[in-house]
Formats: sequence, structure tokens, C-alpha cells
Amino acid sequence: MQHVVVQEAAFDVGHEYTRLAELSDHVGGVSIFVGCVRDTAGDLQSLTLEHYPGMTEKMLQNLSAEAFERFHLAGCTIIHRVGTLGVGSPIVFVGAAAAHRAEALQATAFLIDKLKTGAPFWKCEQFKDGRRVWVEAKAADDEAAAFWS
Amino acid sequence: MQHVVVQEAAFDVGHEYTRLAELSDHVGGVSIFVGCVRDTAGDLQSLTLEHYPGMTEKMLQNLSAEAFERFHLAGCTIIHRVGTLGVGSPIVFVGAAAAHRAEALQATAFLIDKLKTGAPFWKCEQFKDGRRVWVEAKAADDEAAAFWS
Amino acid sequence: MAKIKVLYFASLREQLGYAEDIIDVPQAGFDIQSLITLLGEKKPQVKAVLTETPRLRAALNQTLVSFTTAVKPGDEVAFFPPMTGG
Amino acid sequence: MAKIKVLYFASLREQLGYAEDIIDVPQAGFDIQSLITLLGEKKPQVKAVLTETPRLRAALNQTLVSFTTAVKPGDEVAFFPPMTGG
Repeated sequence: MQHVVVQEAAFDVGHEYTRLAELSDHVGGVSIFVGCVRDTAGDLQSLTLEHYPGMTEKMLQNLSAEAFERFHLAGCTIIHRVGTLGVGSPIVFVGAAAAHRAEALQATAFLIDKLKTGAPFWKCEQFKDGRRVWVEAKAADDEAAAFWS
Repeated sequence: MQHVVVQEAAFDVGHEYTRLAELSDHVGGVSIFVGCVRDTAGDLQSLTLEHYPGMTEKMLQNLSAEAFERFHLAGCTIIHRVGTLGVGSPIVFVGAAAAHRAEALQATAFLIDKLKTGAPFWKCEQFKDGRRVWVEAKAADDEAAAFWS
Repeated sequence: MAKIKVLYFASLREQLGYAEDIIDVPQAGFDIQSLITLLGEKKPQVKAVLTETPRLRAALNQTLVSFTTAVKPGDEVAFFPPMTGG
Repeated sequence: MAKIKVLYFASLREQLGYAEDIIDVPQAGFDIQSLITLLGEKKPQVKAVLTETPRLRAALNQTLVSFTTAVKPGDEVAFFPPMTGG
């Protein structure tokens, strides 16, 4: 099972967990990561996610297929939200179901590391004082993605 | 927030996710791993988990405190079930909330790796043909736990 | 000469104030870097935005490519800053 | 002489058919290994189970310990196979 979605709506973590856990009696572990809108300094109003429709879905599907194969998954889920999200809102869900824990855990880390720099999403922060700032790509994210190459 | 429980009852993954995600505006990522009863050969009836009451809670609390400190967590959850569980049933929930994804992901891997060999639980498999077999500890699990030392 | 579609995303789109150009390109011997040069000659505003974006990225028909990749008539090219998803 | 409580878990408990022994030990100079020897002398069934368990583990007052750890009167000692949680 590979489930890849780009959507504005929120997702239900419990529901997505169940979808992965109930795939097969061979599933021994389900690993999940959810990224949220963080407000470090207390001055953030919201975060807007822009994407490249068409390319996004293609790249996320490729990423899912790569994880599925590489980590021998029973199931792989990527849900990425777009649009304007408030502080604390979930942005992205990645999840993997596998026979063994190491594969599920590694697949999850792989998916989120790759997704950070390898799918056409861009974040713009809106602050309470009215400023709008495009989030800059981090060198650390490139390094994390390169780890899996 | 540290939440450590040993219980017979099932847990609600969505509820536990929310508990971690809503801790603070500083949370940028929540990582979760759930281990389930796997039936590789189609011959498993159930799995019984025995533990050492008192020692279990103490070791899990130590483990949670170690992860909390080491990975700068905002929240850490360990829920481990005991008793007799059917195929596919969730056994263990570990989860971590942190400012950054790497810390949440690493804490989750740390918790489940350490918990496999460092808390007094023992698994006994009941097969459809009536056999009862105590699960043997794996050398790979010792190695995974040692990785974090 | 034939037309290709050029898309701009994120800070590029915002600085330009629009999201898309249609531009005539030669039929052959044309790559992403040539396209950047041509866009710069025809549209000073685009030149400024493309040259001032650190680590500019390009996609050809929705696949990330290097600036030496050939462009054909009918292709869709997109320019954007480094991606910041997740 | 003073009493200590000895607990058995998992396959040990199951093979013995019971979960707990109370045993008299000397007041001083006594460690986990001495306790295993003493239990073996007094209870042949316990000796068989403890010696036949690969990689036997011991806990003293609910903390994992090596077999050279000293045991005092009133302590709780537990024996079990390697743990298989998670």
C-alpha cells in the first residue's frame, strides 16, 4: 500500500496509523513522523505552504516508491498539506509499516529527510507584526537528504 | 511531559499523538513507533507478555528520563501492554515531541531499541497447534541497544 | 522559433508579481542557461529576480534538472528557490 | 542468618511451576553467585533451571546487576532469561 496525498485539509493521525497497522499480519512495526508549524519566538502568526502542482505529486510518489522498495515496506504514507496553517498545525505526515522495526524507523527518517529538500514546497512565514519571510533552505537539510544517497 | 504506563488495555494512537503534539508551540515534530504482534508464518494464535511489576515501571521511567534529557524533548511517551494479545494487536507505543525532527526521530529509535532488551518483559508465543514458545532474545537487539551507549 | 512555458514559484513569483511567462525560443541548441540569458535580455525584471536568487533551481517538465539540460519547444520550465517542504 | 526473597520470571517460573522462594542467607560476604550456589544446594529443581537458562539475568531490588553484586538480608533478588520486550 502506498498512499500519497497533497491536500489543504488536516489529516487524522489515528486514522492514518490504522491504515498502516492493519495492512497485514506480517506488520510488526509502524513508524510515524508528523511535522508541525513551530513558533520558536512567540511572534509567528501563520505559515503558508506553496507548491508546484503536478510536480509535487510526481516527486512524492517517486519518493514513496523508493522507500517502499528500499526498506521492504508493507505500507508507506505521505500526506503533505498546502495553504495557510496556524501555529501548531500539522504540516506533513509520513508513515511506514514493515515486518521489523528498523525498516519502519529508517523509512520514516528517509521519507522526511528526502521530502525536506526534494519536493517542490516552499514555506512563507507570516509574523504578528505583519512581516512575511520566505523560509530559507538549511544546509543541514541537504546533508540529511544526502545521507541516504 | 513524560508519560509512562504499563497496562493490559489497548492504547489510542491518535490520542497519544495529540497529547505530544499539543504540548507547546515549540514542538516542530512528533515521532511515533508502534510495535504489533506479527504472525510471519500464519500459525500464531496469540502472544502473552509477562513482566516484573515494579521493576518495569522503574526501568521505563529511567529510559524516558534519559531520552528526555539526551534528545532535548518537549514530551516523551512509553506505553507497554502486558497480558495476552491477538495477532495484529499493538504491543508498545513510544513517542517523542521535539523542536526539530532529528531529535524526535532519534529519541523514538533510542526508546524502542533500549526497551527491547532493557525492560523486564518476556514474550511467550501461543501457536494454533497448541505449542507455547518463549521468544528468544536476539543478538541484533543487543547490538541495537548498544549503539546508543 | 517555438514557444515554451516558464513558471515562477515562491519568492520568485512574489517578486515578479506574476507566475508565468510564454517565450519564443530557437528550435535547437538551447539549454536552461540559454533560457535564463534570453529571459534576461527580454525581461530585465526576470533577470534581476533570477540572478538575485541564491541557489536557483530549475525543473524541466516537472523534473529537477541542471542548467545544462536541453530545452525543446513545448517544454515546461520552472524556476524556484531551494525547496523547504516537510 | 536472614531471609531474602527470590523471584523467578518467564520460562524460569514456568519450568519451576512457582514464582518465589524465601531463603536464609548469611549476614555478610554473600553475592548473587553465592545465592545461585546456595539455591542449587537446597533446591535441585532450581539448580537445573538456573544452570540451563542461557544468558541468565539477575536483578537486585529491581535493578539489573552482575553476579558479583553483594546481597544483604531483606533484599529482593530476581532471576530471568534475557528480556524480550517491545
